[in-house]
Amino acid sequence: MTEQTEPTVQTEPTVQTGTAQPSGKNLEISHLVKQYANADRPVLDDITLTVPAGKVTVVLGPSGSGKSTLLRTVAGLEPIQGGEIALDGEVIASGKSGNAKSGRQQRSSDLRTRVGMVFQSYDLFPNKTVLGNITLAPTIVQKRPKADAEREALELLGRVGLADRKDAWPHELSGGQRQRVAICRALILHPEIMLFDEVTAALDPEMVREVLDVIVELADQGLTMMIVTHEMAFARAIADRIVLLDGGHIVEQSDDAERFFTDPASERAWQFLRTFQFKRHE
Amino acid sequence: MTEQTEPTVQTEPTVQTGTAQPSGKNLEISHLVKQYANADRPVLDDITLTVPAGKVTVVLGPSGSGKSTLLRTVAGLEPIQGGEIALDGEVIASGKSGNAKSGRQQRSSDLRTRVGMVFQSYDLFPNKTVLGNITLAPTIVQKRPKADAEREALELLGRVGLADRKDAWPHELSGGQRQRVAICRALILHPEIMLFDEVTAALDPEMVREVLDVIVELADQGLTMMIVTHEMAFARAIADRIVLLDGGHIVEQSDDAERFFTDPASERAWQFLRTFQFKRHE
Amino acid sequence: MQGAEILLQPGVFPRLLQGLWVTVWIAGVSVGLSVPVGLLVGWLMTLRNPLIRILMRIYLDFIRIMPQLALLFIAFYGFAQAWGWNLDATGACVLVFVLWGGAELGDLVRGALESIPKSQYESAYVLGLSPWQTFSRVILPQAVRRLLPASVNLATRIVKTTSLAVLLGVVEVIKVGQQIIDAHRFEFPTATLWIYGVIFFMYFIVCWPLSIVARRLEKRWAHD
Amino acid sequence: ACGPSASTPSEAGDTASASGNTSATKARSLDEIKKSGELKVAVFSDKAPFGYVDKDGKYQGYDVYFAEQLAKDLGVTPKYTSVDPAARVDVLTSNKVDLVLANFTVTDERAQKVDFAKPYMKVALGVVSPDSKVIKNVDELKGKTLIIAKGTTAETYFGTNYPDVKLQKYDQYADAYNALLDGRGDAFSTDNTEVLAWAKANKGFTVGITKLGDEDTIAPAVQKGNTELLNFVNDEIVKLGKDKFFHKDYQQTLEPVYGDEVNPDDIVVEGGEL
Amino acid sequence: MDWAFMTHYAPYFVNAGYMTVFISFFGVLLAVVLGLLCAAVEITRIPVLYQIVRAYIELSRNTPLLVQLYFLFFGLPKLGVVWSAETCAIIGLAFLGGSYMSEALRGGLEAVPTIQHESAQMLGFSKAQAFIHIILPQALSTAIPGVVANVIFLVKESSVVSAIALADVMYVTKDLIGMYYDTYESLTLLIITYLVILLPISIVGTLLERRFDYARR
Ligand SMILES: Nc1ncnc2c1ncn2[C@@H]1O[C@H](COP(=O)(O)OP(=O)(O)OP(=O)(O)O)[C@@H](O)[C@H]1O
Ligand SMILES: Nc1ncnc2c1ncn2[C@@H]1O[C@H](COP(=O)(O)OP(=O)(O)OP(=O)(O)O)[C@@H](O)[C@H]1O
Ligand SMILES: [Mg+2]
Ligand SMILES: [Mg+2]
Repeated sequence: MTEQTEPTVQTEPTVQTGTAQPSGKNLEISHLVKQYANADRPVLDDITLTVPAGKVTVVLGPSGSGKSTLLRTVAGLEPIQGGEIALDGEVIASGKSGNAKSGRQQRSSDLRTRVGMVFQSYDLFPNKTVLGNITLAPTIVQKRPKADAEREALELLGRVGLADRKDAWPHELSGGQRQRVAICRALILHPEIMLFDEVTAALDPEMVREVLDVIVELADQGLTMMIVTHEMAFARAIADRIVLLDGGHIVEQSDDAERFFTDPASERAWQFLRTFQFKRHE
Repeated sequence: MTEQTEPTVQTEPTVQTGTAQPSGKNLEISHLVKQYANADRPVLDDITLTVPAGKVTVVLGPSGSGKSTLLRTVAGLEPIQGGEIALDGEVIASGKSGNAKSGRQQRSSDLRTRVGMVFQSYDLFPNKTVLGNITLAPTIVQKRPKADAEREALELLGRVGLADRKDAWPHELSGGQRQRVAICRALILHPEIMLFDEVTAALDPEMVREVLDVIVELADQGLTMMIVTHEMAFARAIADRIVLLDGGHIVEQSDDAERFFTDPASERAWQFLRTFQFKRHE
Repeated sequence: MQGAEILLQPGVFPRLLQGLWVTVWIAGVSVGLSVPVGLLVGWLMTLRNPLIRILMRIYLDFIRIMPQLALLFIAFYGFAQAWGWNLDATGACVLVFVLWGGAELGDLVRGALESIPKSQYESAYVLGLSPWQTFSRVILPQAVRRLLPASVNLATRIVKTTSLAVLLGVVEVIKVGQQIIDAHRFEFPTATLWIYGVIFFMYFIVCWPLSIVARRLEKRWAHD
Repeated sequence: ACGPSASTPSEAGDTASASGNTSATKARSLDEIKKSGELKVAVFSDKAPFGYVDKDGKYQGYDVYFAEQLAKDLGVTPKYTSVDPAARVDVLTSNKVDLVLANFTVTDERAQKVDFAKPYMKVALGVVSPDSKVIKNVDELKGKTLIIAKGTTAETYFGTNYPDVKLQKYDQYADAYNALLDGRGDAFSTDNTEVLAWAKANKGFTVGITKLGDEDTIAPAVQKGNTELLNFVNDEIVKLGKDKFFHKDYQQTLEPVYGDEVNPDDIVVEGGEL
Repeated sequence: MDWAFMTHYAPYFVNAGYMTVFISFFGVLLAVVLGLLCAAVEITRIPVLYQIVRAYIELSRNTPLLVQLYFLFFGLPKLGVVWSAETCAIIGLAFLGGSYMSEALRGGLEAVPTIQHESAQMLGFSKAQAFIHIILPQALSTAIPGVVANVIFLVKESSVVSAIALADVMYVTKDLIGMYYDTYESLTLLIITYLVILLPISIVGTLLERRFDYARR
């Protein structure tokens, strides 16, 4: 317990993911409108946003502001009712009003693997070992040879410090280990962009650290990422771009994280940041 | 959702709890040894610690270091195997080796009400309304008249901003609201010392805020408190005294919280604090 | 449909209802007696005493693994002889259903008691409640909520299982039906269809409301 | 007292209170029966015209007629318990009733377990089958399915003498008849009186074999060793025989069904003398 | 205890045990198939079918098997439908078991968190691939305890088929009691036979539960 404070970051990336070279494949969200069925107003209203390639975009905002929903529309888990989302110029989702009731979007399998996502709750497949979890999609969806997939899986596991746990079952892992495996499982498909939705919200502080260190490393390699987090210190350290959502609108965007945290442009941002500060005897 | 960032702190305390005046009733823990049955070594080993009256003592430490156990021995939930715990000079627990297997300590009802505790898990009684939860102990343990207990319960609820939820059922409340009710439930017994064990660990950030604000207010009123938390910003703001536990030992104690966070005396404390800091491109 | 008139014959329906009353009576008495037995058994099952544990385990497992009909036979034919109990068929049914209901309910009680989080006991302790206050004000009310839906379902099962009483010769609704079929076998050769059909729905009418109540309770109390 | 009025469950109350009483298996003495004001009799409830429940829910039939007389002479009211054929021995051994009057054929096995009084009826087995395929000879039954009711003489008789007849056994006579009606077996065998009566009422069925096996007698039975009651019943049978009671019984209960096809003397036994 | 009697009649119980197992096996098999279909309809909520399935489940759960059997065996022939006793018994068990199995299987399928579906989708799985490799294994693991309990329940319930003249264990017992009045011995053989049939099922069930309990940890 006490020895794990040493970060697991390896400064020399040994494995090249598909996106190790900033590839210019950025994500463009324009005039996105998202309304849940049976809701009387949109949760996301006219969101326009560029997620630059090779950069880390952190999405902040109070609970219920629509952060998760935004990531889910990008991932294709939610149909949108207006605007469009384009990945590297190719439109991957476009709004049709009236499809609010329909379930997930009909994206091709191929397209879906181009966007990776890790969720807050542990979502490893409990019926597969760590290695099984990581190699399932490449072998079944991408039809890669099993040996090939396993080799890469082991390399990825090594990078997140879990090479020795390859045969463990998910229930034998700590929360932090599970989330690191989930990251490997997404990375093996060489996504062009990775989405992280509060991946450490359910973790103990020390585990938070081990997961965030992995994300920091990915950032350093230039993987395009969109991150929702409540860890302000982490957000401040990793963000290339900050987006503050509130009530389904973008309140503030900034390319200078340091500036945002110390001297935000909007009153709302200032208010939001104050939530994380305490003063006694006020 | 968006308007709740305004802290609910009321600077003018309207209700006097039994401890509103620093009462000089401090808690002395000396040479405390705690070993769980079937464990091969103690989880708390020779802990000596003073929790000064009217002050806030924050206990920090990595997971498994024994923080919860320490609070539980003070609350009488765990028998101790060595040393003693004294409240205002009166010994409330003393170590007997060989009682590791027995359950809770044999404390009188009266003594138990002198120590209040709030846990991490929401532990309201689901079969009682908010008001029922708060008035249960005063009416059946302290035999106070029901009307009297209800009046005070309403005052306390008002202070934590929940007067209008008095008839709600626990399952209808958010996590933050539940924890605030749990605090009221403990306060109505006028405890001489309050123990908080990671009361916000299971909450969303904004709810964290609303609960911690209540605790800050209690601190300002001079309630003696012992707090375990992972919220460093909060710990830094509220602590009069900081205790760092590791592996069942006290590693560092400090009466200067600001100093502890910026320039801790021990290497271990430095290491521990680093867990909460991030740096990119290291 | 030809033959349905049998149901309108004087006496037929009232007699079936009378038979149904016997069914419901057996079930009612069994359920009623199962409650105290179940509470006792449930409490015994939470005890740590190894001997009691083993005894309860054997009791529960035996009752669970033996078909109810076999238990009825054992009670009706076996007990009477072995220990000279003057157990008539109805008594045998009640005995078996109470032993069975008590075991199942006991297990539910145990489960309910054990499913209450430790933190509930601890909060009560810290608030100064005595062990008895803790049990009666905090633990029991919660246990009952967790218990009730499954108990109502158990009651439904007991009502359904009362149908086996006919195989011991108890004159309950099925037996009455058979008597009616027999008495009318010349005038209404298709009586079996109608009488058994009616009995089928009589059971349904008795059990269905119970199922609905169970489901309602389950939904209402799902959150805690 | 709180029990339902339909029938036996009212006894459940007694059972609950008596269940700890281990001496209860011992049969009741004549005095006890008189004192209780009730004679407990096991009869069939679905074997018209011997023991059945009529449209009004009252017990009727040849056996019941006799039971009424016995109770009357004892100065008590009869209380009937419906039995399945297979349960007739057990209701006595476990003292659930005082007397069995349920078309109980005297056999050696049974005589070891219960005490039979003098006979009041005699029967042989009969076999009824559909008109389309009448079984006239036992040998025709080889490899065929014969329906019987459990615990009857037919069961033991075919079980021991004709093992290659496939027996299909039902708990209740009503079930057995229905099975025959629905063509689930090739024939049904039980006491010849019974099948004769049934075939008469059900068109399309004939009793192809009217007499099979030894002629058996039917008698009341009491618990083993209950000589007091046994003697009373025997005395009654002799006494009633003098008034040709069982012929009256026959006229009341059986004749309406059998008509004049059957000679009452083929069935009725008076005074316990064959 | 009359040992000669027991050894002499033990073979009868062996045969009767086969009958019980035979009826139960096919009854359970059909019940699982029926249960799967119903669970599928319930989850997808296909309009008319859904109402039919709900009605069936209510009917099946709230009526005793014995009455169902009487109706099938004695009632239906009056409508010209004559099924053999075996057929009635198997259909009866399936009719009864279908609703219980459906509830267990539906519970299993519904217990798989949405996030598992979503993760599968994000990883590019098609619906069918996700169902086979990810959803079904987890659903089964949650459903197994319920399914095993239902299997035992159905085998036990099968004891009432003796009422429609099927020579199962209960039937033979009643037979022997009725014919030879050796009640103890018959009852002892009855208990042994059911233990021999049901204990292994119960043990295999526990083993299966252990083997597949990953989803519940
Ligand atoms: N499936 C859904 N159907 C209907 N409304 C939904 C659904 N999911 C979310 N919402 C609503 O949409 C709004 C935005 O939710 P979302 O989960 O995107 O917020 P968030 O910013 O991620 O909050 P948090 O920080 O609590 O995760 C909320 O008001 C929520 O109640
Ligand atoms: N009831 C128990 N029986 C045996 N060991 C226990 C028990 N409760 C806790 N422990 C052990 O005692 C040690 C200290 O536990 P404790 O809960 O006090 O740690 P903590 O500092 O509160 O950790 P966390 O930050 O995770 O809450 C741990 O190693 C734990 O595994
Ligand atoms: Mg979210
Ligand atoms: Mg703790």
